[in-house]
Amino acid sequence: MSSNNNKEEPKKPAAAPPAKPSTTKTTAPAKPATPAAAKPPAPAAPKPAAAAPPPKKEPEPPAFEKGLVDEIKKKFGDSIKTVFIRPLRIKIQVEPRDITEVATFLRDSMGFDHAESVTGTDYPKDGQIEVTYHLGSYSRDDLGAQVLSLTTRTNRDDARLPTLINVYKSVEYHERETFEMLGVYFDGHPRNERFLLPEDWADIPPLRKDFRIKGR
Amino acid sequence: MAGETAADFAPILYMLGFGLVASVPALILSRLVSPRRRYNPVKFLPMECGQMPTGEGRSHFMMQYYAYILMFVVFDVMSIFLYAWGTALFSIPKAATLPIIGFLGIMFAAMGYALFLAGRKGIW
Amino acid sequence: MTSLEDKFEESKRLGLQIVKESEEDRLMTLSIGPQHPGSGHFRFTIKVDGDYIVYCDPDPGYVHRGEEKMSEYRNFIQNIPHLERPVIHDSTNITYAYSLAVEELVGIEVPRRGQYIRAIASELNRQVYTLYWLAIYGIFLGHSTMFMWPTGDRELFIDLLEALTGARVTHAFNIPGGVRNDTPDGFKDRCIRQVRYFEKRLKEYEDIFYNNPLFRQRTEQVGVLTKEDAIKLGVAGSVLRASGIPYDIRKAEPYDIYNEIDFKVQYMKTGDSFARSYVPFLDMKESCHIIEQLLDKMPQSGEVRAKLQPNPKGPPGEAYRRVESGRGALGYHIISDGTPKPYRVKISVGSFRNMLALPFLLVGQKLADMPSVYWSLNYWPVEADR
Amino acid sequence: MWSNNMSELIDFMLVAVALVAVGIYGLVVKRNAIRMLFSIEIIANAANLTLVAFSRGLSNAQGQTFALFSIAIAAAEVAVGLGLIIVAYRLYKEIDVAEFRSMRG
Amino acid sequence: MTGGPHMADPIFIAVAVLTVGTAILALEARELIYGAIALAISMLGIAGFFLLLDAPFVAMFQIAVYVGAVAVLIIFTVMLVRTQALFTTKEDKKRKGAGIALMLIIMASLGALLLASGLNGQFGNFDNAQTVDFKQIGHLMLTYYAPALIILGLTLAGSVIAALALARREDVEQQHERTD
Amino acid sequence: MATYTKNFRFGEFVGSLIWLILWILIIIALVGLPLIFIVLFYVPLPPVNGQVLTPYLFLTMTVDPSRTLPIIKYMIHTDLFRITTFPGFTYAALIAAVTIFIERKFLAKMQLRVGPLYAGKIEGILQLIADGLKLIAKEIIVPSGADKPLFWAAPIAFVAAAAAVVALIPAAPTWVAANVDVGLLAVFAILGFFPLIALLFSWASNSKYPFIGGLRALHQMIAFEIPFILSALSVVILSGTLNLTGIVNSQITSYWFIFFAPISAFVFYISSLAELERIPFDLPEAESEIVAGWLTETSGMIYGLLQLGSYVKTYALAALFVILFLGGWAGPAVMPVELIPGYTGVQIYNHTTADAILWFTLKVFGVIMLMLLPRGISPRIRIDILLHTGWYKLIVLAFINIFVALALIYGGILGPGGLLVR
Amino acid sequence: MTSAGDLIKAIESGSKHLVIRRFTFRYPEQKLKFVGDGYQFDPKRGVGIAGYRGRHILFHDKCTGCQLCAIACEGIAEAIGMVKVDEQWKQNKKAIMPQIDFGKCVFCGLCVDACPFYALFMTNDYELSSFTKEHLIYTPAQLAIKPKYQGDVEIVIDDRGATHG
Repeated sequence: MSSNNNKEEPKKPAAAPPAKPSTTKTTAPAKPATPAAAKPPAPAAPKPAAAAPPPKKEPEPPAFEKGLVDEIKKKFGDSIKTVFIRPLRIKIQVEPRDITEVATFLRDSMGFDHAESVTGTDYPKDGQIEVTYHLGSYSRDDLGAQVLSLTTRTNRDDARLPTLINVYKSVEYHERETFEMLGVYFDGHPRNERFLLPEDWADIPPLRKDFRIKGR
Repeated sequence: MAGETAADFAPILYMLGFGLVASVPALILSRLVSPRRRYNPVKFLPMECGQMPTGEGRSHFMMQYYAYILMFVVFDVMSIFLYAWGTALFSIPKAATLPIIGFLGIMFAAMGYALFLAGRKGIW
Repeated sequence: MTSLEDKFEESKRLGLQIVKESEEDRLMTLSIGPQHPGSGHFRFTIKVDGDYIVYCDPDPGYVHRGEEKMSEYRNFIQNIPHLERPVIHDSTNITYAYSLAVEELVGIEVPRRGQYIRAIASELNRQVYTLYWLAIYGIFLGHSTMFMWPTGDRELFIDLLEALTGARVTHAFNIPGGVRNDTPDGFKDRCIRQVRYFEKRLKEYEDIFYNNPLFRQRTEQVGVLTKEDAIKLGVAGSVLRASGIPYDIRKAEPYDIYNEIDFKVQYMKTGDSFARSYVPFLDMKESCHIIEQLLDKMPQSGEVRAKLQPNPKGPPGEAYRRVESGRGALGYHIISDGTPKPYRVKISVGSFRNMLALPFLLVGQKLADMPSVYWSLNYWPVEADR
Repeated sequence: MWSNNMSELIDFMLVAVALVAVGIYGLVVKRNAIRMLFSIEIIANAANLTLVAFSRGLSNAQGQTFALFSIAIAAAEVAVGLGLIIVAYRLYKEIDVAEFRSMRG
Repeated sequence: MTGGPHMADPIFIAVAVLTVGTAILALEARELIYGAIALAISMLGIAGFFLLLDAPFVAMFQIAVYVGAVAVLIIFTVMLVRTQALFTTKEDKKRKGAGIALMLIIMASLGALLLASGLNGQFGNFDNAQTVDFKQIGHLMLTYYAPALIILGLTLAGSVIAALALARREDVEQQHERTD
Repeated sequence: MATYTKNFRFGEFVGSLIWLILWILIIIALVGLPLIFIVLFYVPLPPVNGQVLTPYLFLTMTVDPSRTLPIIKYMIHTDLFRITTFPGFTYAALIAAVTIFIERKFLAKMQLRVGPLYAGKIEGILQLIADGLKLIAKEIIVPSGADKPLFWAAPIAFVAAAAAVVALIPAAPTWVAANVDVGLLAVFAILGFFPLIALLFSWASNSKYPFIGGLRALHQMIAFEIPFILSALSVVILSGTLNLTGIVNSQITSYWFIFFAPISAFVFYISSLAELERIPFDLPEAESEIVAGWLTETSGMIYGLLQLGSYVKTYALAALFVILFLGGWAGPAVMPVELIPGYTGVQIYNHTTADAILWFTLKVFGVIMLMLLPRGISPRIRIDILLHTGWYKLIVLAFINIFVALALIYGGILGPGGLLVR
Repeated sequence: MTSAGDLIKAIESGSKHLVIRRFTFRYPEQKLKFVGDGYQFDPKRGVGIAGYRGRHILFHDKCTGCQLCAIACEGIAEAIGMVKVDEQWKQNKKAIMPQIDFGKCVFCGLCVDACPFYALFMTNDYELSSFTKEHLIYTPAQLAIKPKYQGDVEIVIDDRGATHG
């Protein structure tokens, strides 16, 4: 009922400051593994200065992956932020309210037909949690090696995201795991419940950074 | 003289009794020898794979194959009836095979239909 | 739409009569696991209507040990011995992907001979895992010989790995930058001899198990996962390949030297329990060829491990690398913040993805099909729990 | 009652009478459908006992033959009877015949 | 061999007590499942009578059919019926008293009738009667009683089909059936 | 036991032993001896060699070797001996024990293992005794809510019923505990108890897995009982008798019935596997589905008794197969005519009986091996396939062989005055 | 009738194994032969030398008490602790040497990798069971003892199958 309200709220902080650790990823892969796009390993030039348009920092984005990103951008415009484009790996960041739409587009028009994993990362400095869907494709042969990371960010204190279970059936257990490990409530997910942790777990979600393992 | 046949069967009863004689002391001996630790009530719960048992242990409707049990009652009777025929085969005239053929025919028809019914999925 | 309703709809699609009335009379809740000879360290609750399963709810987590959290407290090298714990029968493969990801983050190149030794160890370990899996599949179906033979023949590969790595199961062999040590003397001959013998043994497996009509009766047309459903559920590894999708990370995204190896992706089209159990067997056959090729093509000498400092660290960044493990694609998503310890490690394992297919396939099956469907999913509970 | 050390036809008949009486008692008193079936079985068995006893007394096999037929038919009757009970139980969740009657309307 | 004429009498009494006692127990046992077991034992007692009457074939038939099949079916059905349905004892005292009275009356009157009849004299004593070979049963069944055999077959066939038709679930029959 | 070793004193140990012996002597003196005397006074003892066997005579006979043989011979021919020892319980239990050992070693060999190895020094030959002792020493756990009378009675009834089947098995000419005219039918009548026992035991356990297992056991035994009975029917038709000794004799005058009724033999073999719940028909104990089936709640000696019963039943059914199809004890004479050459006194040794016992035992072990074989090579089958096999296939096969047998009889090949009857 | 043929083939395959040599390895009587003397590490080349990773062996004359092994183990098993020893070595001024708790050790061998002085290797000895946990803690003196492990069984493959000697 109040999901509408809650959905609106986290989008503001997500849009405002580009998160530092994620935007500064400029490491070129040292050893390209792909047979087709065998690129000479560019010397890693990490530039930690946060800048808004990250794609420019990439040495030169491979053509095929660039084409994929362009296709997405053509549909959704500026609501998509490209975090990095590397051989076989693309990471894009979207607003929580757009994610269902983008995922539906990716599934229907692009051929990313399943989610390999759903993972979350806690950034206490930014006060945000980044949730990443690693999308892959079984049905398109040329996309077989590609992994598209669909990322979204939500407020850390009231972590809520729309579920993608209606788009990707395969995220059902992954989202459940993310819920209990990071405390991200997925609106519309049928079972935001305990999954892996003990039945009497009463602590904060363990993968948040403020959860410390005893004795360490 | 009544009871001659019963006397023939007596060894079966004795043997049954001997089965008891052989097994009851084993249980008693085991009861005497083995430890009895009864302080842990969880130990006596029915097996439920390490969980607390839920629901009744006994009520279960294995209805899908109930038909076979119903059929068994009737066809068991039929097959033992055939023994009466089988033992008497040498002493009856050959024409007397006809009734048993008729009997078998009827039973085959019934069995075929019953097996057809029992084999249908979803109605049991 | 709740999950239960969803399952009921799926089961209707499978053609099962779901009892609407007098449900409480007919349904019996059975808990399979954790102390069940047919579950492993895993529990799922099923509801049976007579002989048919109408509801299934997996409840993993009995062996969850927070590997992802643990990794954040140790540096990249120290993570190796505990990251292989989730699946010690396939411990080379699970550290393989980790090593690849760390190498990408830190920026090291593995020497060529090291890459070959890695691949050999990985293939041998795949055999070990698959044989163990096959043994349990045999005993699940009541075939005790099929339990004993693979566990015995697994010893061939365990001995090889023990000669190579120094440990029988928990190898801790792959390390960012290569492998821990070079092959011992005479390893190649021993390896080829034992692999050849094993190829002969595989035929016996086929005779006594896969071609056994009783086994076929139990597994054919049981738990059919169609191609569309397989894609929709995002399953991985042999389950996926059994449904008719020839997808293998070694082929789709060749890591290390796999693009130089000539091998076929084994797959079947039927998608039933039999196909799911037969694809790993075909993989084992193919793996024997791969091992022989690797041994042939391996450089005779050279470095096996790149030099790197004891506390390797790279620039901030993230990497997602996958390998094909015994249970399908195994991916590591590592985020580094520039320190020697990873900021976040996510292990994306095939078992966890295949678990989703369990309720999907079990609903509508007979109770007796439960083990054959469950274990054909190539599910390793410890790995799924991580 | 027994003039010599042997049991006689009349003894078997008396047992059969006792069984019949028990069966009738069950039919009259019990309201549980399965118990009524038990009663019917007891009466049928008493009849079989009589048949075989007379067969023994008359030294011919006809009584035994009829006992066989009778047992067979009793088995068939049990199958049908239990089928009826199952149906009734499914409909009324009850195996009390009085309940069947009241719920018929 | 043991047995023989001396043994028949105590054995007869024992079997009689067993049979009638378990028959009563079958009706009066608190749990229906014990009642079913008691009924099975009662059937065994009847089989014992058949043995005492030198009818081994019928006795074995009785055991095989009643214990092997009918008792199994009854116990199975008892297990299917939920437990709370089994514990409804709705018989009132008056009815029970009347039933016992009726039982005693029948017992007494029929017993008196039997004792008064001339059964004792004619063929009451089995000493002079011949035992019957069980092969004659098959002979009779297939020659003189052949029509009865056919009718029996029809009865059995009808009963099995009737039982199956009764026991199946009507509630799902309208829906589509699984075909495999 | 570790606690005993801490303050162990040899003197106390000897003292406790002496106390134990004293108590045993007191009990024997107070209870045992009066009992023995009562028995000796009131039970009439039979005459042996013209003399009434008094206790005094019995004692002298045991001392005097020339008097020992008659008394042994007398004892051998009593019912008690038949029931307790030779064709009866001890023989069956011995064969069951050997079967268990053979099964373990045979299966181990097939699976490239070694099997039991350490108990008893030689190839683990005492493993069964070790297991038995372990089972006796284990606590018997009765689950709460179990139906206690049934729970305790069912294993006993299982053993007793298995023993009762053994009573009908003739192991050599005239060596049968119960020589019954309707022997075959009696076997089937007693075998009908087993599904009932399994069902009641599973019900008594008050647990889900045993209950499913019991229902499966019931369905399975029932599905295979009709083929079982029908496959023996063709033997009855061929031999014209229900007496098991008569069936063997009619095979001795003709040929083994397996040549005339191979399909029946096959059906009988399959059905007996199902009746015994052996792999591939061990669905009632399918451990990967329903933990241990109807044996889930068993522990200690209750489990031991059920196993004993099932192995005695294995012997009984294997012996039945031998009697029905393999000619029982028929076989060439191989045993020496005299045990001690030149001895002409009272012999308890009879070479024809020895031959019969030898051949019978050998054949029984052959059939038992055949029954053990599927355990190594086949997986468990599913209940619907099992029911389908039992009801749709085996019954038809059994009927085919009945008609073959009928044709043989009416064609004048077998039966009274047949071509192949010697 | 292919299924019948397959069944016969299965029976044949099973019964064929009745004459094949058994594979089982009888442990207390037989012990496996391992490659080399145990896992060692060459810090100059930075690569290990293949060998079995059993119980450690510590060379007192080489150990400098640098604690690198303990640091390496810190994040893994925390099995290594540094203890004072009575001995006097000139390369080991602090007179501390590793003491290994084999109740915790996972035998990964990363401590061997960490040792830059050829002081800590692993041996073929794996029979470490003891009645108490305290007995599993090996002092430096115990670690210095060279184990006497004699394993001579290898997999033999011939026409009659594979067997462990």
